[in-house]
Amino acid sequence: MIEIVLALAIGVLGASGVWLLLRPRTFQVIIGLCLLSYAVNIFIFAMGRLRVDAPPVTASGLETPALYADPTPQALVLTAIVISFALTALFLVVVLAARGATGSDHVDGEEPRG
Amino acid sequence: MSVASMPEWAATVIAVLAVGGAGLSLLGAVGLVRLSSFYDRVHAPTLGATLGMALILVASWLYFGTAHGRWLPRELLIAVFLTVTTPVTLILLARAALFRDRTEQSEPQEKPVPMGGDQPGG
Amino acid sequence: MSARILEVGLTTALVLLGLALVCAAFRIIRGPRAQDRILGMDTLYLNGMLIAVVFGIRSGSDLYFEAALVIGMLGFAATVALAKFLMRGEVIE
Amino acid sequence: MRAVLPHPLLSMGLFVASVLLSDSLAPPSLVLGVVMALAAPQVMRAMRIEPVSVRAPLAIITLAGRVAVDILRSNLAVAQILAGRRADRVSGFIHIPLDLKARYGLAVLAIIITSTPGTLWVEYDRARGRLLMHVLDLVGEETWVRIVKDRYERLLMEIFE
Amino acid sequence: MTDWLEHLIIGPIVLPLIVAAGMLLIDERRRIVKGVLSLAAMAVILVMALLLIHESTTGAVDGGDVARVYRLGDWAAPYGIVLVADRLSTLMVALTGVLGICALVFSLARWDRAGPRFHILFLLLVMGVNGALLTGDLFNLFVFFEIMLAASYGLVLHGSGETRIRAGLAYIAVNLTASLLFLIGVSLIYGLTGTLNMADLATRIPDIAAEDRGMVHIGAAVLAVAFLIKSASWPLGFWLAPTYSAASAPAAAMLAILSKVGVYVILRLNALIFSAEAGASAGFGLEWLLAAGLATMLFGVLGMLATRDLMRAAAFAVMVSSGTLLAVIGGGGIASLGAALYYLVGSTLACAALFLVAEILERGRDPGGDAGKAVFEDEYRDPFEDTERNDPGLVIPAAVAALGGAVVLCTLMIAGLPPLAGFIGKVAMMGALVSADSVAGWMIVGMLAVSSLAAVISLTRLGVGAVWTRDETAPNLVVGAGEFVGIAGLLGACVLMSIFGETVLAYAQHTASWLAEPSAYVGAVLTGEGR
Amino acid sequence: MTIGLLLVLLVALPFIGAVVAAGLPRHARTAAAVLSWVVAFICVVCLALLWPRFQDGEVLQLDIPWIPSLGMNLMLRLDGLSWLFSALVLGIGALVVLYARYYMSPKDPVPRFFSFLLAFMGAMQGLVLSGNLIQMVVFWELTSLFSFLLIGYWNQNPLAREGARMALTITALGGLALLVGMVLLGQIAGGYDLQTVLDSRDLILADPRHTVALGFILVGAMTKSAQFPFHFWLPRAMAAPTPVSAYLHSATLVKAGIFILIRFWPVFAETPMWLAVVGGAGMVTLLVGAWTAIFQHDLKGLLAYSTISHLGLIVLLLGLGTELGAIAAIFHVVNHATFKASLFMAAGIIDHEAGSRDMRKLSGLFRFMPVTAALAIVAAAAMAGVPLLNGFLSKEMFLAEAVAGAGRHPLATALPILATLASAFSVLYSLRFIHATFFGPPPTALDRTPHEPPVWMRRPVEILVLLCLLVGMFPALTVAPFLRSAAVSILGVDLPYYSLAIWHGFNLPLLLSVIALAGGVGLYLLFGRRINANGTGGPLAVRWLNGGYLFEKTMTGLFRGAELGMTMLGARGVQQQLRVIILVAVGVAIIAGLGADGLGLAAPVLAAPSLMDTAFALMWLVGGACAITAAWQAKYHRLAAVVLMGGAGLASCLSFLWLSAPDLAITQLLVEIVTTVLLLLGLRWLPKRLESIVVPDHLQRRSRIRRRVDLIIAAVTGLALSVGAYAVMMRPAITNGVSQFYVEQAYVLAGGRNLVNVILVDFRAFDTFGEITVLGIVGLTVFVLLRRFRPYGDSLPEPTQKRVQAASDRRREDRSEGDTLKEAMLVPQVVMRWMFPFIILFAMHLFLRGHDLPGGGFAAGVALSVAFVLQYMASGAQWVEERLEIRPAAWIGLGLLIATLAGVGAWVFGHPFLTSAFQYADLPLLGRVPIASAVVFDLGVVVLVLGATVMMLVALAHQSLRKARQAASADAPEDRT
Ligand code: NA
Ligand code: NA
Repeated sequence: MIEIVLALAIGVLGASGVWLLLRPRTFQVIIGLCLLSYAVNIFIFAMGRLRVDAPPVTASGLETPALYADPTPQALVLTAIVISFALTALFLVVVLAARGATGSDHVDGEEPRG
Repeated sequence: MSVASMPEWAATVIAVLAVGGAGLSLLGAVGLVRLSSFYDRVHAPTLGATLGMALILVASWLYFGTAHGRWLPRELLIAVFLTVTTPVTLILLARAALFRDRTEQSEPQEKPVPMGGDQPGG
Repeated sequence: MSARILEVGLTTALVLLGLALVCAAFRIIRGPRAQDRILGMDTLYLNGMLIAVVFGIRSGSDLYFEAALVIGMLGFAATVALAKFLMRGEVIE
Repeated sequence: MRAVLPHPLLSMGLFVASVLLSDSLAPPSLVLGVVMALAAPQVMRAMRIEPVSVRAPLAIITLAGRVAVDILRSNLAVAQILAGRRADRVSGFIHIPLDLKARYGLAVLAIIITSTPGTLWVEYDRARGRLLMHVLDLVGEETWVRIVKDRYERLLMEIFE
Repeated sequence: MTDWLEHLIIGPIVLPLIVAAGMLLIDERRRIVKGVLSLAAMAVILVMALLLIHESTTGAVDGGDVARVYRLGDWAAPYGIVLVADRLSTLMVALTGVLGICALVFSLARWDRAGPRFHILFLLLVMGVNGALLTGDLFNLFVFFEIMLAASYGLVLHGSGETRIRAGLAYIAVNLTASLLFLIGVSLIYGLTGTLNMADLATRIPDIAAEDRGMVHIGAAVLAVAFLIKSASWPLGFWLAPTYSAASAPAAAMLAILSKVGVYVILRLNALIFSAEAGASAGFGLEWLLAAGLATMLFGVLGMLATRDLMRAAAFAVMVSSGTLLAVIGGGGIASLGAALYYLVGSTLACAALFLVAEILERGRDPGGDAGKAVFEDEYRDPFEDTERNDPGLVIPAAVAALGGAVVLCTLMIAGLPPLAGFIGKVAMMGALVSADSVAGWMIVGMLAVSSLAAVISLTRLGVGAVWTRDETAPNLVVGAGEFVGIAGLLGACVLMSIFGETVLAYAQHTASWLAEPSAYVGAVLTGEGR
Repeated sequence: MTIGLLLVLLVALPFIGAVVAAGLPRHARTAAAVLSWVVAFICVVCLALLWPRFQDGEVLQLDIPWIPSLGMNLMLRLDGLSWLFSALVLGIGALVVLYARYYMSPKDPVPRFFSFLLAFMGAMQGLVLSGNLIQMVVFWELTSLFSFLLIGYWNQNPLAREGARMALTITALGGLALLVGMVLLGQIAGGYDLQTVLDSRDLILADPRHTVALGFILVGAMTKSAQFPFHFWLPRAMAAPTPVSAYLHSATLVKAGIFILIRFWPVFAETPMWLAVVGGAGMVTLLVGAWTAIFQHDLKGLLAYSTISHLGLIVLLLGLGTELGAIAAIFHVVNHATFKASLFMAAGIIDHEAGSRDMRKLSGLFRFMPVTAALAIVAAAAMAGVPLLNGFLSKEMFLAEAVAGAGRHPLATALPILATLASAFSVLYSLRFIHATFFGPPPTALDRTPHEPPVWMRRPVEILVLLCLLVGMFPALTVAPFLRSAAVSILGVDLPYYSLAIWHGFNLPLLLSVIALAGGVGLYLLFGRRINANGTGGPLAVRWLNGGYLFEKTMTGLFRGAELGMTMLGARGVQQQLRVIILVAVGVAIIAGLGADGLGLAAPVLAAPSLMDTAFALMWLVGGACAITAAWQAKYHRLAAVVLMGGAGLASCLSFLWLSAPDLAITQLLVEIVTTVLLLLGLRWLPKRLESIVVPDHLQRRSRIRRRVDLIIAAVTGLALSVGAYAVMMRPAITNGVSQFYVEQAYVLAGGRNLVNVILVDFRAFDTFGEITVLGIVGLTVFVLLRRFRPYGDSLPEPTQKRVQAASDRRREDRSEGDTLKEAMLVPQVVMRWMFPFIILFAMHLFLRGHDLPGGGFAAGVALSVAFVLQYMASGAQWVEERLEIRPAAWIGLGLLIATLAGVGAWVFGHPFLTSAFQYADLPLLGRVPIASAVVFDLGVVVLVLGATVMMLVALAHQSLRKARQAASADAPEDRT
């Protein structure tokens, strides 16, 4: 059941993100990228299958893999979170610089011509 | 010790505390929906941030104490920090709202907004 | 039996807190003004933190404590920034 | 002493917090607590934060008790309002003249008032020593002024001034 | 192999990082120190790359090819991340080294002052490229792609100015999207195979359950889209021309290799994962690569013809070269692939050189124009009171003639006219494709001819415009000695590639055969257990 | 001297000379000429030395390996044909060098001219001496290249630039065709060796692809030899200095295509395609060239079209497919080279000394330059085919072949008639050339008085004209052995009978010749005046046949078409590009999925949800609603969008918590806090977007459609993500993946219990290493960008809130500016400042416990940076920076160094980069404590993350301060609004 919910969540986040990504204003694109990266992070995470109450923190000693959630996707998501955070920040600053240089907050740096 | 060996009364107390805390929080959140003006709504979440939180944290402390014998009240950290930090947001927010209401006189307010001393309009 | 009592009680608490999230989200979405949204956000964080604590009790693990503490200790940074922005038009002066 | 322990209260708090965070009373955890209690306040020294000096330690306990009781009571009162039992309720702003000038005292007062359901610290005019408060249930301005001044302000002035 | 040679593989990654990190602690004003440091680092990287090439061609016991594997953290693949130096990756690292040194020397004349932290970003770009080339792990590849891209963002924006910022905005938006697709693709593949190591993946693909294969293919397809975006394939590469032509010249020259890294990855994964031994997945998506490659070539051709700006023409030349490679990977076969690898090296060098030359010509031509002009400014003055500072280089009387010669050489390389390497690569590709006598082969041959002709038409038109229409009254071209050396280095490399065509081509052909037999690679990566 | 060395010298010496000449100083005119002449002379000597070395049908070869694996070798091959062509190239080259010394102006950079000329000579030598198909293409293209440089030599002249470009474009087109043809031919024949190809005639003709190969080769040959319809570049190339015209465009370059045709004549001559295409093109070119030449007013233009015509004649001879035709073709190549080169030189002399080449301005020059006139008259007579001159001989052979071939050739009986007509035209324009220039009244339109040129400028013409006479009168004593040797190398030793005698008795060819001569003279008498007087374009047919015009149109069309193609195939702007990317990604995923046997998709099982699931669903009800609302509100309500995004983010965090990923929850929470602050910092500089902005109707309609399309795209993408994720989640977990190893071995081998952290700092530490590098780079880039940041005009003023509050502070006497802020921040400041040490403590714990419990370096670093930001928010940047030393760039560097050194440290112990060590240490007081070296690495992570995050936040925050400073300073930059 939670699989359905989470799949829908990924879909809704992804759709919202994509919609914003395709919008003309830079700020919309930033928010879109953030939402998309949420979607993707959960997507990566979901690739390890879902487990409740099985955090991959072991006792001290040899362990049975079946008892724990898959740690690898979690590690990947952590890296992805960091990178997308960094790039969101960079994108924001470029957006500001573009706005300062062109006066427009359109993604193309100029208002669309009629 | 584990959950299985936990006395039923303790389990009951923990459950009641948790449900009570959650209920209070919900009530606060409901207030957020139901109250009609912003200044009234600011008060609502405090329910969850004080007693609601306290009940749940006590439940947690009791649980880990009875079930795992871990009686050090780590939950105190959350309680203290939350108590100290929540007002910061609320104060700033109320201040900001007041300022906005004062400057935007045109927008009718349900309740009168006090002017800041002699400041005409803000 | 204890386990069952806990199970029912804590799950109920989680559902109640989930409903509280919904109420807070309503305020965020509905507004009408920015301060309402920020207030809703604050409430959302608070209830999220409580969910983390209750979920920790329910799973009998203290691995979730830090997450709750992060919200309790640092969550206000986001809402303070929002409130300050509202008040001054600038977060850092 | 000032160089090592510029903020003794803070150090104490840090030690306790550290032990709680470590969730253990084992020696490594205690040592870490001591180290952190000594090290972390250095940042306050660098920021030239004036230390808290408590004049009446016992008053703190009294204050804490009062606040706890008030918060409990207010919780129940506000819960009733939110449950829709008080249709005649009127909310509003009130001004409260404050004699308390100490920065930390004011901060604690603000936290108390805001943390108590039903009251909210909104604006403090330092020049006039006047606090603007929002109250969910405006039962009468005088009552609120008395509560704030008698129950909290006096104790706070004892502690911090 | 002696001990220090063991660690040689990671050298091209760690060395630039250490130098860059160290530079962060040095005062920004000490430019000479920084220039010398980064130049030395690049030189050492090139030497390392050459040693690695030597190792990968002679390392095996019987004297044949070998994939040298470096186990990071001493964890065996697939549990840890490994670096793999084989013929292909080391060749690319060496190419990066040559390109890097030349672009760096070029930048020392002037461009490194167009903004702060140039050398650091430059070295980190090199680190990212080398990492992406050497890694044997799919997710680690993502990470190095991001390093490479992050540094390239910085370098594209280096020099500021409206054009650059606008182009940079589009570039970043597109690449962020591509990165998200990358993640989706990688995680899908992980979710179905449980591994991230490319070699391990190669062993798992043949045995994958039938109902899982479709999902793996979806993952691979999404991943391919990400790489095709980076290699500027049509219709995913519209960002390339505005970005590359807006970037400062040394940055643009370095960017010339970035699109090739995308191609490299497609080639590598295709050779490993969808090799002939991949069972039901063998040759997955090749026809799409062919189509994308041909379309990219066509688009690049149109772009070259349509543009009136030499920088942009160079950018479209990069697209044509990407398209050529993709088409050959998709529809060429091993023999033409070898030739294509030779072509890759040559065309990358030539496009980079053209970027450098074009920038100088444009600079001298339009002293008043400020659309693409960099803001030269000292970081430690108040940015709001900056006045233009344009350090003069040497005024060389024969500069125009020399630059004209450089344009001619670039044209020869890019159009594939004799006697330079461009021609050799083209003849080699055509020969292989014609002898294969397939429809795909003939389509590629046709596009090759068309693209050559378009390059001649476009580059002579623009080159004539830039070099020959300069009259006596035009301002003297101010060209730094370093700029000449940088361009000469790139073109010199092209000439060397032509003179030693047999050697280089043999290396490339051998590399193609090596790629066609992935078992040696897989075997080298997957030996060893635990730590 | 060995033969090999001589062969090498023949090709290499001109190139060496070219390099030396290029290095000469700009004004070294004589030195360059002497150098060139010496080079040409030595080459001629070498060639002469080689003459007796090969007998009939023999071939001298030298193989220099270049790229043997491709069959691309330098194969120098000398036989009769190449000897003859080489002699032409070198001999005329030597004469042209001499001529050019006097022709070129001292103002020009003459050494460069000679350098190009020598390089061209080398390229021609390489071509004619080539024994390898690819080598032929190589030198072929080199001749194009140097011809381009020579035509464009006077590059200040737009006509020269255009002419050069056109020549290169056409010849490069031909070169490419030639390349494809040669590659295919080589593939068919089994090698690029010329001898192999010549030896495998039957094999080649048996392969059906030979027509394709031949077609491409013919295109190459015809472009270079200016055959219709590729002829038009040649007249345009006349913008070159005259020595170039004399050398390239009469004697050598244009003969390259003919050389190729002759070379492959033995292989292809009898194929129907050859007869049709070569013969047809030759015939058309012969007529069109001659017809057009008649109407030229420019001496060089006339000569150029005449050249085209004569090239057509030669091609036609080859296209007849008869052996005698081939011999006649070779003979006419030589003859044409001599008389046409001399005519060009004469035209150059006239231009040089009279200042014009326009026949309408020139007149009666005979009396001013009688010697030159006499030379030109003889050469023109040779061109017209007057007896006793060399042109007569080859034309007689041509007419004879035309008559003989009339039976077999596709053109049949039209052939002799057309040939005669063309010959008559030839007479006509030759006559016009002479009459209009040298006879009639003295010129009136010239700027100067014409006179004879310097003697040495005339010498080359004299030599060539002498050759015309000698060959014309004593063919057997002069040209016969060379012609025979060349013919033998094509046709083999059994040559058909041919006679070079002047007199063959009365026969049909002679009759035709007489008719042509008489007809030409008659036509000139009839129409000469009208031709001389006609306006610019000449008769309609001439203009209609103006390929140059068509070429320009084609080129313009090409550029326009390319632009159009770009707009059709390209995308305008970022939005379109992103739309395409998303569409392609989704499309490709769907196609890949459809192509598979099935995706193992299970239908969703809709059981009654448990209470727990309900709680989870409630969380996502919130998250989803927030996401959708954020998407909806982001345009006009940015603050709301930030808050809503936070809501969606919180739902993600709680999901991670719920689904056993506490580390993710912590990290995501921290990142979200920082992101919120970051976005708010940026919001200050973005323009307000108001719903009240009026958008024109048509834009609104367009945007409505776009929004609908995007909505569909977004929905499909979301659905695809959902289905993909669901499909994988419902599959059983992988049991043989890498994770199993991690779970089993993490504690034993790496000494950590928090698997995620162990993966991050040990198993896959290299990822983390890269990840922090990204963070560092971004921090630096942000810093770099913001140093240059210039806010747009409308975001320069202080925010409204600040201004109004400051104003109200000023109004009250008991308050000073800033009091409102101070009072509002009074309480928050206390809390935020005192939280600082506690957050440090918390970060320390996150860091230390990371290896065993949720936390780790990244979380610690971000937590620390939040602590710093809180101080900035509470007290302002100035306050903080007066008290704390904030040096984020250095922290980034330090963090990177620590992490790297932690990795490099392993080398000391002989382990690979990033190998961690793990041990328990018994410490006094503390007891048994686990020590993992990975902690050092993680410390680097903390420092770097702190540096990078603080860098981003602080650099952004500083913009407000900078702006304030700037507003205060007097020399603020111009307002940009
Ligand atoms: Na309150
Ligand atoms: Na540029």
